[in-house]
Amino acid sequence: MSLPPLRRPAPTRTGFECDRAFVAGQFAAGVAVLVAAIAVASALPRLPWRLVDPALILIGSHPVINALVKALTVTVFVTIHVIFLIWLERKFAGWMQARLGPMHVGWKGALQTIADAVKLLMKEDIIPTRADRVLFVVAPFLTFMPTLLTFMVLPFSETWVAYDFPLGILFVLAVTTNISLGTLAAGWGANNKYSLLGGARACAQVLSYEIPMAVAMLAVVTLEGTMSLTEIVKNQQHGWNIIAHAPVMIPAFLIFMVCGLAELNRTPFDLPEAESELVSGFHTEYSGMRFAFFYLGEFAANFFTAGLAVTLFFGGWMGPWLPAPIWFGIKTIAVVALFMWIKWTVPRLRVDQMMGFCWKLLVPASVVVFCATALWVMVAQP
Amino acid sequence: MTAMQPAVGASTSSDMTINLGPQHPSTHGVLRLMVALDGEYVKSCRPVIGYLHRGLERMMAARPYRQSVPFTDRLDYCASLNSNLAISQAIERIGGMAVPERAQYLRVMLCEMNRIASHLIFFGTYAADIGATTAFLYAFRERERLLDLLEAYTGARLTYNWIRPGGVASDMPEGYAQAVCAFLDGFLKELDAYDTLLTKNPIFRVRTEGVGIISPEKAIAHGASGPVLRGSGVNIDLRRTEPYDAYPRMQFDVPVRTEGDCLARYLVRVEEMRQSARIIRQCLREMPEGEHWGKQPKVFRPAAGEAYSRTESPRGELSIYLVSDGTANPVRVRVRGPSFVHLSMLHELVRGVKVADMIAILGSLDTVLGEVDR
Amino acid sequence: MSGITSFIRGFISILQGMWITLQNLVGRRKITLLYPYQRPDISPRWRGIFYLPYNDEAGRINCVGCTLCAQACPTGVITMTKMGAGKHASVNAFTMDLGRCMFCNLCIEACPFDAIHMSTRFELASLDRGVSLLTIDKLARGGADAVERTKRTIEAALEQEAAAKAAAAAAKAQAAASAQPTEGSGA
Amino acid sequence: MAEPLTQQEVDTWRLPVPGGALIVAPLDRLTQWARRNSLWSLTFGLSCCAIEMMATAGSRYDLDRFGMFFRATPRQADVMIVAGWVSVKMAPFIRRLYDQMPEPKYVIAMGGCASAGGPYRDSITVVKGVDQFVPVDVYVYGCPPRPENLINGILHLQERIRHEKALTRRGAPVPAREPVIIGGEA
Repeated sequence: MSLPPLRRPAPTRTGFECDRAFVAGQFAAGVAVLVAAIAVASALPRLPWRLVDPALILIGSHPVINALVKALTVTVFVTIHVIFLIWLERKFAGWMQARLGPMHVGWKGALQTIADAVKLLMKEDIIPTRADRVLFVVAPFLTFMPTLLTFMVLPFSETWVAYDFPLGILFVLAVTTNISLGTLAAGWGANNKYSLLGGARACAQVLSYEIPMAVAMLAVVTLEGTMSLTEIVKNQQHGWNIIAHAPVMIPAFLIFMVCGLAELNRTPFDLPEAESELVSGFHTEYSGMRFAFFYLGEFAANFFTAGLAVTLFFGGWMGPWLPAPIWFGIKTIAVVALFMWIKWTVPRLRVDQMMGFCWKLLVPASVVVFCATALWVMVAQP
Repeated sequence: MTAMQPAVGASTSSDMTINLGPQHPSTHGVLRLMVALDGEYVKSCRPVIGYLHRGLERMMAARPYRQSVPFTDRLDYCASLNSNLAISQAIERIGGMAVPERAQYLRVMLCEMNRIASHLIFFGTYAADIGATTAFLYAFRERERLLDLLEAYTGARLTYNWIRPGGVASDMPEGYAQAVCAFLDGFLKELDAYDTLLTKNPIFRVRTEGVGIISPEKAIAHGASGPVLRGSGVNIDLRRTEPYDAYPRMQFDVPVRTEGDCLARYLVRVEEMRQSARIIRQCLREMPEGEHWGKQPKVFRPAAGEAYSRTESPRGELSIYLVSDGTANPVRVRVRGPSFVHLSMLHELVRGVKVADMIAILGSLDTVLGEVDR
Repeated sequence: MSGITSFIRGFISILQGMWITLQNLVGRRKITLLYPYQRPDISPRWRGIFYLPYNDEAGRINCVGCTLCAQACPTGVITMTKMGAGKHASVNAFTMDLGRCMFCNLCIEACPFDAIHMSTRFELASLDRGVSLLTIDKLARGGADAVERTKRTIEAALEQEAAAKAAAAAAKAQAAASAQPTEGSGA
Repeated sequence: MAEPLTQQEVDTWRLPVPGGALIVAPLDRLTQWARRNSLWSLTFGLSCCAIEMMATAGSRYDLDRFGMFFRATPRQADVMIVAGWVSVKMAPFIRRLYDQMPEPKYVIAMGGCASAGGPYRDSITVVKGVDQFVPVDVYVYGCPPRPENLINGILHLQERIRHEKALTRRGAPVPAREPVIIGGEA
């Protein structure tokens, strides 16, 4: 088989001739408008602001403004890192499957997610005729908002935490359960049979796996004696939980991982959106920006769950040389990569097997781990 | 197909009828399943076929014999060469043509290569049905290498039209045997890796073990054939029981499993890929020199009569029945497709199982809708 | 106890599977072909769109308009009209309907004059459905020019033949005329 | 996004507002760019061509390079690749799937059967091309087309999206182009 060698053709795409002068004129006019706007803006300080100054100072120290600034920071961060994570997931999946993943949109496909987001923004928004409009519209936000809320207590460093809640773990458990409310609303509201099945599966799954997950987290709480996430990290100064207390913490971490996969609807447990069975599960009827919110919520939850695992087991922001938030980021991305690795390796469980796995294996195991931790605390700690 | 089966138990308000297909990711083409569900359980399932019907048998009957070969490419498009072989054999029988010995070996080699390609599609899509996307892409990676070889020989990737009445359209290109052997070495190694990735995976096993059990009696009663029959413990392989072409001279094992579940059918197919590799090596080793093309009449007008050919396609027994009235066109062409027969078992197999199991069972039957609808 | 061992075995086999995917993730070469930037290794036997080769020596395309290929085609892809006659025959219209073609190679095998070849050209996408009907200008190597030259060659040959025939007829007539007197005298 | 502007685009943006082009042009360009680089396709295989479509999505050809991946539901799809012959029984379902897709939506007819009826043009049960009931943007001939051929069709579709007024749908006519398949060189 002597075949001809690869040939690399000359670039084929060419531009078209155009009215450059007109465009230049338009750009010049636009620049003029901008200059005028800047001039007006620069004139603004010369206005008699002295009269309102005291009011501004008053508002600046106001807790509401403070909270708004923090909320905005969290939202922007979530959006940006989700864009990165989706790109990472696609590249990761591609490399794992002996292909390359996104390549032609930006450098190595780096702008791929932005293109997806802009496209989804410009898509037609469809609400099916016989859908429950209120539920249908609210559902994407119901799934996204709890995830956003959880970022409030996630400590990126000792100071980089929006609100250092003393009962952080309780707050996380209370809030993440609400995600199932959104998926159920989506499944019911869309008036689609696949959506309904997917929504029901999602609800059952998330509620079941919440229990072993909570018990595994309580094991950490027992060990540390606090529910504040910052405190938990600070207590790991002399060694990460998973190393310092390996006999009990490794099983706890495994249980936490499995439950995390289930909560995130990732592959061994991706029954709510099982493509080969339920088309797209609970978001079958969603298009455009509403669908994007599901995606956003999913990947934000991915990052959050990984971040929680890092906080609880891997010493949070602790690490030498580099600044604390960077250490936190590196560790979290590593755990996210572990999630992805598992996702692209294993097949999917059946619905009864998934529930049986939770109730027959994980719940007893987590209780055993919890008791063992209590014993460990009594024996190993003075 | 048959009328809708009566549901198990009385119908309640919790029943839900869903339409799987014609557009659905796991129906492997355009099959439509009207499924009555009670929660996650399937109460009854009624397959609706005909979405790919194009009157192929009639079209073949309206053309001279030799022109019907390219249409069989589109019959079972995962294994075109096996379909080519079926009609070529039927035409040879009705016209009394002889096939040179080298052509027989070439045919067997091509058919086994296509069997591997077809089983790789099964492997990939079945993995995707169960949820393992990566295994799907690995299977297609190996298939691409195989298709490169087939393309180097036949000049096409999917619809080959290369096995013709009287022989094979051309001989192998130079250095082909070495290329095929090199591929087979790598392929068998990859196959072991896939075993580790998918076959040994506990999730895959719990999804397929004991699911969709077909008893040997039931398989025989429905006329099942191929891996579905052998997965139920019935050792019938037309390559062994009614050997044709160069198969009588081939040494190979017929994999049989007695469990009759989805896993057994899957394992039979995976093992068949290994045996196919063995057959291909034997073909390349023992292939005699000679013509690839027998003597053929210029105008082909067989005497009035009929012929029936039975071949073992990757899906099972693919047979073609021809009736001639002495003119240049056949009077009737009839295709006995294994997929159609296997699909007729589906509604019995899926009653009472879960939705996910239904997908697993449908995937394990490995139907190709182009062959079902014709 | 067997439950625990099978659980552990299952856990280990999942790890083995993850090892395989990891090998593919970092170790193995990716097989992706960057198509618009890299050309594929296409087999020289690839059955792409077909063409009518132009015979430079004879100054014409090989086709003689015998319609054997059209008869061999299962789907009626080819239509042609003959030009010229006898030894100096060709086609002045030869259309191929890409929308029907199965690329089955039967037409090429039917041709006794080696007048149709399959090319390895495979890029057949278009925004326009109409391009599926390929006329002889687009099928012949060398395009309309080749067709024109074929036409001229054939016409010249035909004229030559006609001239030769006329000359032969004239010679015959002359011979007849010269023979007539003897015949006449013989009568 | 760095190519020179076309006359057509410029005409589109002749807004009576100063700086109109400054505002509209980047937005329009951005939308075009996003749309053509994020063509999610509907998982919709009919027959032989579907196998080649799967191969195109496979590791060797990898549609994900162009930001294309398969969505099972029409609500999240941008482009429908009709791969295979369409029978009269199937045609209403394809129309329905097309209607379920959100705008802007595109159709690629893959293979001779979907483009023009293919070898089955004589058959009474096969529709002679899907453009009989849905608007088709790109025809990919071949039986079945090679994966490279399908990718070529996708590039044509991207080219087409580049030339449409992005903020509306299909405003600008597609500029005349050299037909691709024609010519004797190979």
